[in-house]
Amino acid sequence: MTACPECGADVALHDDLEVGEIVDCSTCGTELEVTDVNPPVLERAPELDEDWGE
Amino acid sequence: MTACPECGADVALHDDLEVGEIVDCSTCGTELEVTDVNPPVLERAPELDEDWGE
Amino acid sequence: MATGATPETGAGTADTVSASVVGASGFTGGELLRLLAGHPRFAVAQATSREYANRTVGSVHPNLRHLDVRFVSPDEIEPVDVLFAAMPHGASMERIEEFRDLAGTVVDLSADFRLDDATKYDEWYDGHTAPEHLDDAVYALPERHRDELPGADIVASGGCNATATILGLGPLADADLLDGADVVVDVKVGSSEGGAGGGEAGSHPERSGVVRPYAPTGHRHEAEIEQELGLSVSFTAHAVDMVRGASATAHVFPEDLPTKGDLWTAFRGAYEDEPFVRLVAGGGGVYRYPEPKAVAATNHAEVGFELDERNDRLVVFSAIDNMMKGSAGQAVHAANVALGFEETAGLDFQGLHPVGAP
Amino acid sequence: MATGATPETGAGTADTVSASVVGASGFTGGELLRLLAGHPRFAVAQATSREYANRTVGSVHPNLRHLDVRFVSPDEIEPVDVLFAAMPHGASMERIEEFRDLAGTVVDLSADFRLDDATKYDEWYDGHTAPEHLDDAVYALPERHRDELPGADIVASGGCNATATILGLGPLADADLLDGADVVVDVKVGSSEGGAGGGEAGSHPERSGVVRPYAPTGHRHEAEIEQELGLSVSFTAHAVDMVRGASATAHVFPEDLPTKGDLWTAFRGAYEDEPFVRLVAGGGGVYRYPEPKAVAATNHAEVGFELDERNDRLVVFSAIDNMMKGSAGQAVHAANVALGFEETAGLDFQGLHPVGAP
Amino acid sequence: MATGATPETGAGTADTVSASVVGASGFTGGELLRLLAGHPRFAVAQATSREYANRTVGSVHPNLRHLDVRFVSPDEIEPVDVLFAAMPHGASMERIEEFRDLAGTVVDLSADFRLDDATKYDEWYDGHTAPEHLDDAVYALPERHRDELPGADIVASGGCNATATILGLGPLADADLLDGADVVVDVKVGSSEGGAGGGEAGSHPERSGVVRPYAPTGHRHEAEIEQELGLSVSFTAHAVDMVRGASATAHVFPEDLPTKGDLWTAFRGAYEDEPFVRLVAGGGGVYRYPEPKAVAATNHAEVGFELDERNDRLVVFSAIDNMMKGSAGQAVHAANVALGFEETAGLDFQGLHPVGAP
Amino acid sequence: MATGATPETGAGTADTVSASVVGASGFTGGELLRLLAGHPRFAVAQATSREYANRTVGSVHPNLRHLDVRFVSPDEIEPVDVLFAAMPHGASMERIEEFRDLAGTVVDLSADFRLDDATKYDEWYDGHTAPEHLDDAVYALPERHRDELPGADIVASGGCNATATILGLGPLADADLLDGADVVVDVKVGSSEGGAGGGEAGSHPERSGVVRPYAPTGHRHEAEIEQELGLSVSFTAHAVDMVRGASATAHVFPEDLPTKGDLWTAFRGAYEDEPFVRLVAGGGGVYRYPEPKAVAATNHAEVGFELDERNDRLVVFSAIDNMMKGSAGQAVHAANVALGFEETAGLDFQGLHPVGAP
Ligand SMILES: NC(=O)c1ccc[n+]([C@@H]2O[C@H](COP(=O)([O-])OP(=O)(O)OC[C@H]3O[C@@H](n4cnc5c(N)ncnc54)[C@H](OP(=O)(O)O)[C@@H]3O)[C@@H](O)[C@H]2O)c1
Ligand SMILES: NC(=O)c1ccc[n+]([C@@H]2O[C@H](COP(=O)([O-])OP(=O)(O)OC[C@H]3O[C@@H](n4cnc5c(N)ncnc54)[C@H](OP(=O)(O)O)[C@@H]3O)[C@@H](O)[C@H]2O)c1
Ligand SMILES: NC(=O)c1ccc[n+]([C@@H]2O[C@H](COP(=O)([O-])OP(=O)(O)OC[C@H]3O[C@@H](n4cnc5c(N)ncnc54)[C@H](OP(=O)(O)O)[C@@H]3O)[C@@H](O)[C@H]2O)c1
Ligand SMILES: NC(=O)c1ccc[n+]([C@@H]2O[C@H](COP(=O)([O-])OP(=O)(O)OC[C@H]3O[C@@H](n4cnc5c(N)ncnc54)[C@H](OP(=O)(O)O)[C@@H]3O)[C@@H](O)[C@H]2O)c1
Ligand SMILES: [Zn+2]
Ligand SMILES: [Zn+2]
Repeated sequence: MTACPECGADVALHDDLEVGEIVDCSTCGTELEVTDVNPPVLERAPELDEDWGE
Repeated sequence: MTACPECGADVALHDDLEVGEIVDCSTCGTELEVTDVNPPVLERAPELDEDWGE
Repeated sequence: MATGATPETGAGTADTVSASVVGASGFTGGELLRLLAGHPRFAVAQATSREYANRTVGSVHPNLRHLDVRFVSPDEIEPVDVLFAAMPHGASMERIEEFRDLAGTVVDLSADFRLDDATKYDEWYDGHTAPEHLDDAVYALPERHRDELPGADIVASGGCNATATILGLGPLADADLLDGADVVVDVKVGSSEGGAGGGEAGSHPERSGVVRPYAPTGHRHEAEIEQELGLSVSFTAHAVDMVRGASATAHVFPEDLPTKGDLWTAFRGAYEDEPFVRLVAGGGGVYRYPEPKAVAATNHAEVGFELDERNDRLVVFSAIDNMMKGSAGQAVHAANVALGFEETAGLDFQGLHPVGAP
Repeated sequence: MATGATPETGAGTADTVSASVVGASGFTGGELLRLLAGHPRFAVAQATSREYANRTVGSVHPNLRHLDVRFVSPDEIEPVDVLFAAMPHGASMERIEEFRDLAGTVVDLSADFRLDDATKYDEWYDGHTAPEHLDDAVYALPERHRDELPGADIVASGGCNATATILGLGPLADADLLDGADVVVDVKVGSSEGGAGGGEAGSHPERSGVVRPYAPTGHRHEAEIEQELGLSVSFTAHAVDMVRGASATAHVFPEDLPTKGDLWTAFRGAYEDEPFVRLVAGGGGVYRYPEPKAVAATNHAEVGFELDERNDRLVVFSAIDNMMKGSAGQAVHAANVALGFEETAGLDFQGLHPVGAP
Repeated sequence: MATGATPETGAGTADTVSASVVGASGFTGGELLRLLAGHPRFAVAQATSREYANRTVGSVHPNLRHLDVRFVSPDEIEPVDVLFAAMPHGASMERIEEFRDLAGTVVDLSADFRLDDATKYDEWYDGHTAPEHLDDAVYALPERHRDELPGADIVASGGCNATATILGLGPLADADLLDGADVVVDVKVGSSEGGAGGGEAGSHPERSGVVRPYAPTGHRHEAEIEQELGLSVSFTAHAVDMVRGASATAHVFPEDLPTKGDLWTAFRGAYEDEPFVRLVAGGGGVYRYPEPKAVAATNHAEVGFELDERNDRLVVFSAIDNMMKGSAGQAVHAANVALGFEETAGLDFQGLHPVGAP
Repeated sequence: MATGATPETGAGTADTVSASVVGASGFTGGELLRLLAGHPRFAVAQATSREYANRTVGSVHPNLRHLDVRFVSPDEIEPVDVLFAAMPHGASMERIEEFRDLAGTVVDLSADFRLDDATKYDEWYDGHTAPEHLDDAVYALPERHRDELPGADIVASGGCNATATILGLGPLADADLLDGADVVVDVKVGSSEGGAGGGEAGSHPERSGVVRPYAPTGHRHEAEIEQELGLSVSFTAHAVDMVRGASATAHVFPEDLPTKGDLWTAFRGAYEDEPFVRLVAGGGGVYRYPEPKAVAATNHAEVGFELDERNDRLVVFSAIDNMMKGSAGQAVHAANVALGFEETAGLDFQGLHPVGAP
């Protein structure tokens, strides 16, 4: 369990986590990048496509 | 001017035609492949994507 | 007999003829107003509505806000060169005598003068109250009646589903490729076919998103089709979620299956020089066969076909905008021919891309 | 006073209570029938319609063809545990005396019992004919009135646009983040908000494809919102091309702009344990903010927000299905709470993906 | 052979069996997840996606935001009671050996196991790479294969257009009313039939408002239909503007036209006791014949018909939700039968009214 | 500097000037081709596409099937009188040097030359690679820059959302009614705004039926609006289910609320003589305020307003077709002014009624 840097909710993480993997927070949906694994550190993933519907 | 193998209409072709180029017949819309250039020969281009909306 | 001016000498300038629209608050009436107002040879004289008399036409048709025309009651209609009638069927036959007195040319968009024989009205409609005028009427579709239109007294604009069907099958009928054929016509149409108003079934919540069989059998347009093609067809119509547009898919089982070459010969022969018919059969890209949105807002019909050798079947597709080629556009096109104007006058809009569900 | 059974002892089995729907041929009435028929604790007793009396409910609501229930006239309504009223506003207040005699609990979907003070009806509606009952009514939204609902005599289900707005702004109001704030609420709604029937403006050709301002100012839901949030908002509603759904975008200019952390604290605190509210704020993929089609056919509300530091603005989005969370679903949810049932009973449908414009 | 648990002993409680979905980020895969998660007898074990591995299923399917399930790579799939495969055709046959080792029951939604003979795959598809498994597969449609499903190793869920057609014509074929008949099937389908993703032709601007012939002839579903009905049909499909839904209109020219009585006997005999088929043929109100929006979001099929004596024709209409009866719903229904569960378990949603274009 | 011909002496006849379109396979490029081909003073010289080189323009734009023009690669572009560029932003600035050598007038539809200062591109975009050309560009909107356009070297056509907003608020800004006002602009747009192509979010199943916040804050058009009006606005855009159209609702809180009279004075003063702006504010019938479908396919903008005295608010509505007034139509209108043509030349289509979601 690691706190989501966006909304503060706990993010359940699977075991064989790897640096660079993308998960999403199940509370706020933010895409999070795993930047460290032991202990796990999550950061907001860079916005892939800002104007996604434009 | 070369006849369209699908509908028989004349297809206007540009000057620097190359073998393998794709043009479309302006009468029936069929996609035509240039298989020879002197004189120009046109054949139906292979169907790219049969079920295009399925 | 008609007191209206003869063609070419109208209410406008020396070059224009005057035109009035009865039923101008309706859908096809509004479209007629739009086309006539933008037409180089017509000048709009009067537009009738019982419900909206004295209001501007723009109060009903927001695209006509720039026109300085107010509805008048149908009782106030005055002599005019050309009178376009766009009322529900049954209403024109009641007033045809009067209309012919008022105008040299009557263009009627209802079914009232499409069939050439009163007995057909007994069979398909509720009979006819002015059968003596049927002989003076010409079925409008210029692709089939171009030669009879000049000088016609009554121009009877075709039904929209019938128009789509006739344009699709006409060249095959003419080439005798349909002799003895079984023909199914499966049509999909937009909600403007029902005209303005509309009850519960036509309300947005009930009518949105439908594929609704609305005329499973016995559609009256079968009568027109049979008259025009000499061929009886099995017709079924479905309402789909668009406002403008009619699409007809004819499934044909001919006695002998023609070749693709025969078909191209028939269709190119029929339509090569037609200003308002485009052949679309196969090809690449997104738009490979006729579809209504490719002709929306235009007077064009798209016609195409495909051979199904496995089933000895020929499939013919056709698509029109029911407000244009299927009614008001056809009427203006036929009037152009009847009056000796340039055929495409006032009908040059080429359609839109992209376009949603117009 | 009420002759209806007390909660938990109904017409059905020992475990069910009986429920009747007045105005069952309408849109929210039909939705109520669907929800009640699928509910583990309710048994449908009667469904009224003046127009369709004696017909099966399936003749109007095709999704209820399996139900063996026929409409009765509203005059034939009998004692019942819970009476749901789904009539146009003004009609329930006329009959509230009778309804309360018939049933222990009256759940009203109109605006007739939402406001707590008769003077508000004078200001926003055409007055009130039974103001003495206003005190017995609880505004339904369980997210805000869960504690007052058990045992309530009259449950007044909220307006759909008001519900969307209140759910979006409530947590901020409660956290005092809106004190002195200017608030604009710009709403987009589907055509089912207008109810069954509908005139020309609601016909498919006129209503399709619109972005139509239909309540530019002075929308009556402002009254409910102000009552529930203690905050006046500037409200504007637009009709858009969908049947179900209401989407509210609140543009808030607070005296001090909160941080994202403050906002998450407020919203998570308010909704973390709510069964029918989901927070959707940013993230990846196609669905990043609340939108109606993500909650269509469910009793869920989606709520989300974004900070606009450049403009000292906070934008709050909320989306509901007006037929569910915005009316019938909210009513059943509140009835569940009022009667001590499982809160989510009968409301477990989770929605669809993909889905078009439901 | 399969290492998966036998039915009735699953990952969940004693009463549930475990189920995994391969291809769960797709449209039918998402619908399967929704149905399985709400099913009293299934517990979702795993859901695969190559593209979205590690993300929550809610990040792709917004209606599943409440599920605490993350996608795994298809390589990580583990033994399970029932494995649902929802991949493009061709992919399941490649992995069928492995799937059968993993699970006691494989339910496949692609075309890979629908046809009973490898030569049909040569004729209609690109051949078959695991023909030895074809004999172990049962075509899913319970209305026609209820008796063969219990204990089936592979359940091959039918094609959506084929399903609509087979349900419409099956009772007539069984009653020998189609012997020697010419049959045209004209289908209208929504955009979800194309699956998630989709190129330019499937983009909103190009796909909106269409009536687009997309499979004029030679549609692969003809093979399934012929296999199931013993009857060859002439099939044409059109894309129309909805997301969910398939509507089939069969135009039948029988050797001898049956009476209405014969038809009702055939259809009522076939469907009277079927939980998921409703007969809708005529009647009053807005919904008189089958249409997709009346069954949207449900596992129901509507079937109806009309006689066209003038043309010696019989018209049969059928409508389904392609995501439900046409794929995921049919698969779950068949799995219910195969595993001995209540047939309607997990499939009780009754649909919506009003509803737009879902 | 430019080798292209001077205005009035083009490739066509003595009366026409030649025009080429770079990016002609895109949505605005196709619309430009349509307008130029129907324009009395332009003759289309070349149309570029990298992807579709050698195909007819009709293979991409089905409404242009009658045009005998094939795409050429952008590398083959030749000297021309007027070059219209319709590429994604960033691409025009890369090639502006070359374009100005090729043509006397460059009309650019991207954002690349709309802002007058390179630092704004640093702030809102990814900087600018040819800032030295910014001074030679005129913002196209003729309603605001009619006097600067004649002879302009670069005409920078406005953003569609910005155009709707500027037309709505411009007259108020000019009348000093917005000094110190807080302004929210809530926009609803169709899918053609995203251009041709489009990924998963733009696919028909995902994009249909949406009310989707796609630019909750920080929309780049804020920069243009601020530059043109001298006023910063809080902007939020929503995608809705239409293909063409943009609707802006501005909620304005002025320091002093103007009267209706003030507003009419401002708006009538600004737009009375404008050929392409219509005031629609109240009135009767179905169309009482601006809405996109009333202007679909036209170069018109509708502008209207309402006072909300209860909230000291002014609501301004504006609606355009983003393909026309919002891009290609504005570009042609501005080119007409720049070249001294009749302002309305080629832009006379009056729109449709009824019309769905075009
Ligand atoms: N819609 C189509 O696609 C289509 C296609 C082909 C042919 N048509 C035919 O064209 C005709 C008009 O169709 P529509 O769709 O335009 O119908 P509509 O929208 O219902 O319009 C009918 C018009 O006729 C007027 N009207 C009705 N009864 C009248 C009467 N007794 N005397 C005078 N005016 C009367 C109505 O106006 P007031 O009540 O205000 O007077 C209204 O303006 C019909 O015959 C229809 O079959 C329609
Ligand atoms: N639609 C929404 O999204 C929504 C949301 C929130 C709240 N509401 C409120 O819910 C109520 C119902 O709305 P709706 O959309 O369901 O309306 P609707 O579709 O018009 O239905 C109204 C129903 O009331 C019946 N009715 C009308 N007048 C009556 C009377 N005097 N006595 C008895 N029955 C009468 C009608 O049936 P018969 O004529 O056959 O008797 C019909 O069944 C309204 O107060 C509305 O404001 C609606
Ligand atoms: N849509 C319908 O109406 C319908 C109806 C009846 C039957 N069907 C059939 O059902 C099947 C699925 O259709 P759909 O509409 O759901 O398609 P879809 O939306 O395209 O989904 C296909 C799924 O398969 C996965 N996938 C693709 N290739 C794969 C591979 N080689 N290995 C593992 N996973 C793979 C994709 O996910 P990743 O790429 O993320 O792994 C995706 O989740 C098709 O065979 C279709 O013919 C569909
Ligand atoms: N859509 C609107 O409503 C709207 C409104 C106002 C302004 N605009 C602006 O107008 C411009 C075009 O928009 P659109 O909607 O028409 O976009 P679009 O449909 O994506 O079209 C872009 C066109 O540019 C071509 N292209 C792309 N990159 C190119 C390059 N590097 N060199 C040469 N050609 C290139 C593409 O064709 P090939 O790939 O075939 O070469 C295509 O024809 C954009 O800047 C947009 O912001 C659009
Ligand atoms: Zn989070
Ligand atoms: Zn050809």
